[in-house]
Amino acid sequence: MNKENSHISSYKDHLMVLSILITLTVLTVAITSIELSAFNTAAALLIATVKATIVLLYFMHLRFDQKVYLIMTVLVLALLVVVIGITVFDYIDR
Amino acid sequence: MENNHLPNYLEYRGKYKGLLGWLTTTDHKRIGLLYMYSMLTFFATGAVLGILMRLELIAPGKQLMEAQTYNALFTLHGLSMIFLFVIPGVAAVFGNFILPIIIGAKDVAFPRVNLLSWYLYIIGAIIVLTSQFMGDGPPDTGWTFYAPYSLKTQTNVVAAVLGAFVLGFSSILTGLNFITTMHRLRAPGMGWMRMPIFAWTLYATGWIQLLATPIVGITLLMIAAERLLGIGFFDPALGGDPILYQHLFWTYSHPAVYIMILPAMGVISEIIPTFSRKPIFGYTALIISSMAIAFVGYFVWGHHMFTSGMSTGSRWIFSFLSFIVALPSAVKVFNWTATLYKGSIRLQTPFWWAMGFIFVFMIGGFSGLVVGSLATDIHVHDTYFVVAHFHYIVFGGTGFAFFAAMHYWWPKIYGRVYNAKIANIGLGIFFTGFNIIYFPMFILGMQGMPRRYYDYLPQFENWNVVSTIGSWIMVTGLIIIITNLLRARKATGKIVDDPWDGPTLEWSIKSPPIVENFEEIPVVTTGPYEFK
Amino acid sequence: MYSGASNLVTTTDNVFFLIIGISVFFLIGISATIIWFIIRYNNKKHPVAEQIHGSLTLEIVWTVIPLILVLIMFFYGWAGYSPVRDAPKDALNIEATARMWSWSFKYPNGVQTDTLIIPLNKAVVLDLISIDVVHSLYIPAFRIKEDMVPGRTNKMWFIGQKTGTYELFCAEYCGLSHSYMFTEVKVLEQQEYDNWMAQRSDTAAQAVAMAVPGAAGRRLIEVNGCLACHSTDGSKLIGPTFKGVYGQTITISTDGQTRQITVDDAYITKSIYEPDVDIVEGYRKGQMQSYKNQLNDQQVQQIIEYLSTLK
Amino acid sequence: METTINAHTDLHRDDTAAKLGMWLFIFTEILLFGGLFIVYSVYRYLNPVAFHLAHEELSIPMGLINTIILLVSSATVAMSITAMQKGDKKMSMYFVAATVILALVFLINKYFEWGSKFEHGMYPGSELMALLSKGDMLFFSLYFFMTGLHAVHILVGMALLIVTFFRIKQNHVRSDKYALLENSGLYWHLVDLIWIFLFPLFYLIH
Ligand code: HEA
Ligand code: HEA
Ligand code: HEC
Ligand code: CUA
Ligand SMILES: [Cu+2]
Repeated sequence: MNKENSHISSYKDHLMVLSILITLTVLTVAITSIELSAFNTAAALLIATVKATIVLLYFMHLRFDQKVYLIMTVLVLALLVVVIGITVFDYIDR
Repeated sequence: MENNHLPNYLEYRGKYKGLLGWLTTTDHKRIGLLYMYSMLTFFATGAVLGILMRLELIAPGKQLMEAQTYNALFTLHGLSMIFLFVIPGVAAVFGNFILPIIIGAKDVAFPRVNLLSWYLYIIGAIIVLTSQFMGDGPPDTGWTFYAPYSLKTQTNVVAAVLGAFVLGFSSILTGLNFITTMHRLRAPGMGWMRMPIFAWTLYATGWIQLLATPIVGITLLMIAAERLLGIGFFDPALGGDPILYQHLFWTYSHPAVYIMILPAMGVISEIIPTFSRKPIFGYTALIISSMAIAFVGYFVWGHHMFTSGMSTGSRWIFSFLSFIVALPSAVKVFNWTATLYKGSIRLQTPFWWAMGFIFVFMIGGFSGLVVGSLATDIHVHDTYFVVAHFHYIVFGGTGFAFFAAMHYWWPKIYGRVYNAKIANIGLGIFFTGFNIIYFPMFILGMQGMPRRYYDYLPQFENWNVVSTIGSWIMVTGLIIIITNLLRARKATGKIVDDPWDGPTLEWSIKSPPIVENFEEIPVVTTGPYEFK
Repeated sequence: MYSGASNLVTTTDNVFFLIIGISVFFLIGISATIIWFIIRYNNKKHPVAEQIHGSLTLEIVWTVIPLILVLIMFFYGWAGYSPVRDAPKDALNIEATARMWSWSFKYPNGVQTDTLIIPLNKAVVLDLISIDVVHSLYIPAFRIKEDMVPGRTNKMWFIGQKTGTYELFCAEYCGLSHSYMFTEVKVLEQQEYDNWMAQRSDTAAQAVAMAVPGAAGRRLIEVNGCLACHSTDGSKLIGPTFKGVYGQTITISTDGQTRQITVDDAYITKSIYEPDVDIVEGYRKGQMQSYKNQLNDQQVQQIIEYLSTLK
Repeated sequence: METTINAHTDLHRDDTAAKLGMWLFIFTEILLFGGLFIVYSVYRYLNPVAFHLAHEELSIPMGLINTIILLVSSATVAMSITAMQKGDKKMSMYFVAATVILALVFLINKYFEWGSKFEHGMYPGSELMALLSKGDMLFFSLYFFMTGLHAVHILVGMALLIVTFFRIKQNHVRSDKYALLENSGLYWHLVDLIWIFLFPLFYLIH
């Protein structure tokens, strides 16, 4: 492989990440099963975002890879969020 | 040069001979030519449909065909011109042929994926074309497939939609390939800021292809699912919202117009320095403007929906951004003009094509400002004014650049020059015909003639006649141009490596290029447009 | 241009002039500059090019000036458009319904027409309703257009400022007869308009007019746009002609099964309420939409009465 | 020089290019689902009550189990890469195999989930669907379409992993040359990534 990418995550790291992810999942289910109305969705999405970030950074190695990948990913996700935002804005604004 | 015996890519014999050799090739140059010839075929098909439509419109009432046929014609005309000609267009043909050479590489990053793209392109094209003959008759929705009409019509929409989906896939893979190529395979010494503008425009295009195409892909799949499985997405009877379809469609299709125009602008940015014998004016500004077009162009889609019942705030935003996206184009036009200043201009055919491009592109762009403005678009939306706008800018922009590129790189591709005199005459006729067809459409649109009209009121007749006559002039010009080029492959033309003294890397090698492009990968030490 | 036919004409046309004016200025300016450079710096006259790479000042100049210009254009475009959004409160409210491929207009007092008749100098609000697919109501002389989207009601308003008759087109592609989906707007003096309306809503007078056998049915057929697809003179349009249809023996197909039937009251009622069940030979399914929500049994009966007069 | 094909594929091997290509492809996939997320957001905004009620038809335990399965499978591919980097071919193969099996379990779960819906007459175009309110109809349309598309991606991911498995076995994928494994892994994480959002959006929303 190329030199910059010699980082090897240990099994332990992976298991650690996995347990965090599972904890977060259970946490979402727990939170959403209590009625918190509007906060529910926000909380669920927030946790999902945290989980996604962890997957991207550790499982998908963005943290250890060259920075371009990270930059690209962030920009692409930002783009998607803006597009969703603009579209939904049209409906909110009607 | 010692290694003069190295075979060029045309003579080269691989594992397979003849046609099979071409169909299994992974050589970017051959793939470029595969694209070119298949594309010219589809373009000719689409063009013939255009001519037929103009004949039908020469007078009110029925001339040649029934309304159903006419509706199918403009649908297929739009589909083939957009998806089979201008979207792959300059990028697939000249991007493939020239990009690796111009950045000093032996091929693209994924040669086999490149061939796969071409096959997907052909498969998509075949599906779209067979949709004409299978099922319940040719689709009649217009190239925009607006729901719910596209859900209600009995015609064969599903096949057309799936064809477009496959074509989208092809486009994505091309973009992916080019971006990776530019990241990984630039010649030693060629930093990003030494990369020729043409490559930069392909880079910007690649990102749009990657990030916009999937959205139309999924939208078209939803249309197919809705028709086949009755899954309700856009049919109000099933709870859907037709306007959401328009949002999704244009989220792709506006950026798609920049997929069409950016590589075209790249071609012009190559031609102008070569023939003015001086570096392009404002190299950095041109790069920034390309990226800005790609970026801002992603957020203006709603200007196709000003009358759809979108919210007031959205109309405001989309109109505003449409005006902003015009700025980078303005910057480009000014920089091209400035490049001529104190040059030593050689009046050869590609140069004339570039000048023709600038002229019609300006008209197309300015009419874009008229439709981008709210008050005026309310009047001219869905009229012939819009038809004039996009023919000026799509055919005038991308089409002109495509022909400009052919005239510029033909000697590179075949190692021979064409007859310049005939080429210029052809251009003259073509240019005249072009303006006679499309300019009257601006007037018709201002008078209020809606588009996609099989029949019209008598007061619109005069300008329609003019326009139809223009179409005959233009065909004449195009036939001259194309036969002149095709003949130059063998019959005429002396053999040359570099007829224009071009500054960029593709002119430093033999014409036609050898299989590996470079005998030795060059080391780049300066910016792209340095003249001794 | 500047006909003054509606309250929107002048503002809209001003924006046209502004944008086209700036455009023509730049088009001519840039073209002239290019031609001048081509002549002046032709390689015969100017054999050695000067190797200029660019100029930051110029880049800024030709970004900022167009920026200002487009902001001006945007502003006037917006300003010319924003009145389109809010209609005056006391406007005359008419319901405009589009279907493939005809128009109908319903006035507050229930009167229905197939041409839009409006009083002079009075604000008119149209509720835009579509039964089937997207249409778009376009009155070029008034510089106004808005889509009619099924499932929601868009709105449009204007003031007719000059008496006369103007074209009204469908501007959004809606299938086969899109280009024939055409009607007119008549702007009448208030007095004339009132007379017309009085006549149309005068029940007694209407009753007399409708006493003629079939007259009521005829009116229904006009205002519901049946004539877009059915002729009364025997010619074939999108649907079969109404001439002589009543009592005729025809071939229809139901779920792919063809059979012969005689056209009677029950069949016609079914054809109007569930047009896609029995398809007349030689015609296509899916063209005619159900009129279940537009026509009640009594009205269908009137239509049948009218059809039976067409021999 | 033998064939055109060789002349051009024998360019130096470039694993970074392969990885970049995979990332670009992942971006495309994100926007493919992105289109559906747009649709979801809009319809959810338009039909909040219906969406709320409709989600109660879905079984949270089922969704939760599937989520955990996918998370674990993500960890196993990641660990197979670790194993490969350490030169432990056997281990790496075990992990890939484990991932494929987990994927299969996911699909089987999904099969039962969908199956029970179908049994109740809930499927696209069914009569029962047609009776629902418009908001419910949209919810289930989206549910079937998005989870269906996701399942297709699972299948593609499985295919990739199976190919990788055999390539490892044949020593085509080795500790000094494991771009294929890495890329299949990336793709698999993407599948997981999307599910991370699908789960709360369909099963948990209130
Ligand atoms: C190559 C393709 C291409 C390109 C590049 C463009 C470029 C632009 N387009 Fe166009 N457009 C289409 C292809 C394209 N378009 C197509 C196919 C349709 C119709 C689709 C359909 O409905 O079927 C369409 C429709 C369309 C509409 C919808 C019209 C309607 O349906 O009502 C609008 C509205 O805003 C619009 C705007 C613009 C603008 C503002 C630009 C700008 O980017 C233009 C910028 C260029 C210039 C401004 C000229 C150069 C500048 C100067 C010379 C300097 C001086 C400038 C200033 C002072 C500002 N386009
Ligand atoms: C690249 C895009 C492109 C191009 C080049 C053209 C080219 C032409 N178009 Fe266009 N057109 C569209 C894209 C394009 N069109 C789109 C997207 C629509 C909207 C569709 C919709 O509404 O859904 C449209 C719609 C459209 C309409 C409006 C239909 C309507 O709204 O009712 C009309 C009407 O006149 C028209 C006419 C023409 C004509 C006469 C040509 C001609 O200029 C063609 C001229 C070209 C030739 C005559 C070439 C002939 C040359 C040969 C045959 C050479 C032989 C070749 C070889 C040997 C290889 N087109
Ligand atoms: C969009 C076009 C369209 C419109 C508008 C339309 N129809 Fe039809 N109609 C058709 C077509 C096509 C058929 C033949 C196919 C079928 O039987 O459904 C048909 C069939 C019929 C028939 C059966 C004719 C026969 O010969 O057996 C009747 C009756 C009829 N229409 C009445 C009406 C009435 C009344 C209206 C208006 C209130 C109307 N239609 C509006 C297209 C239309
Ligand atoms: Cu109605 Cu077009
Ligand atoms: Cu656009």
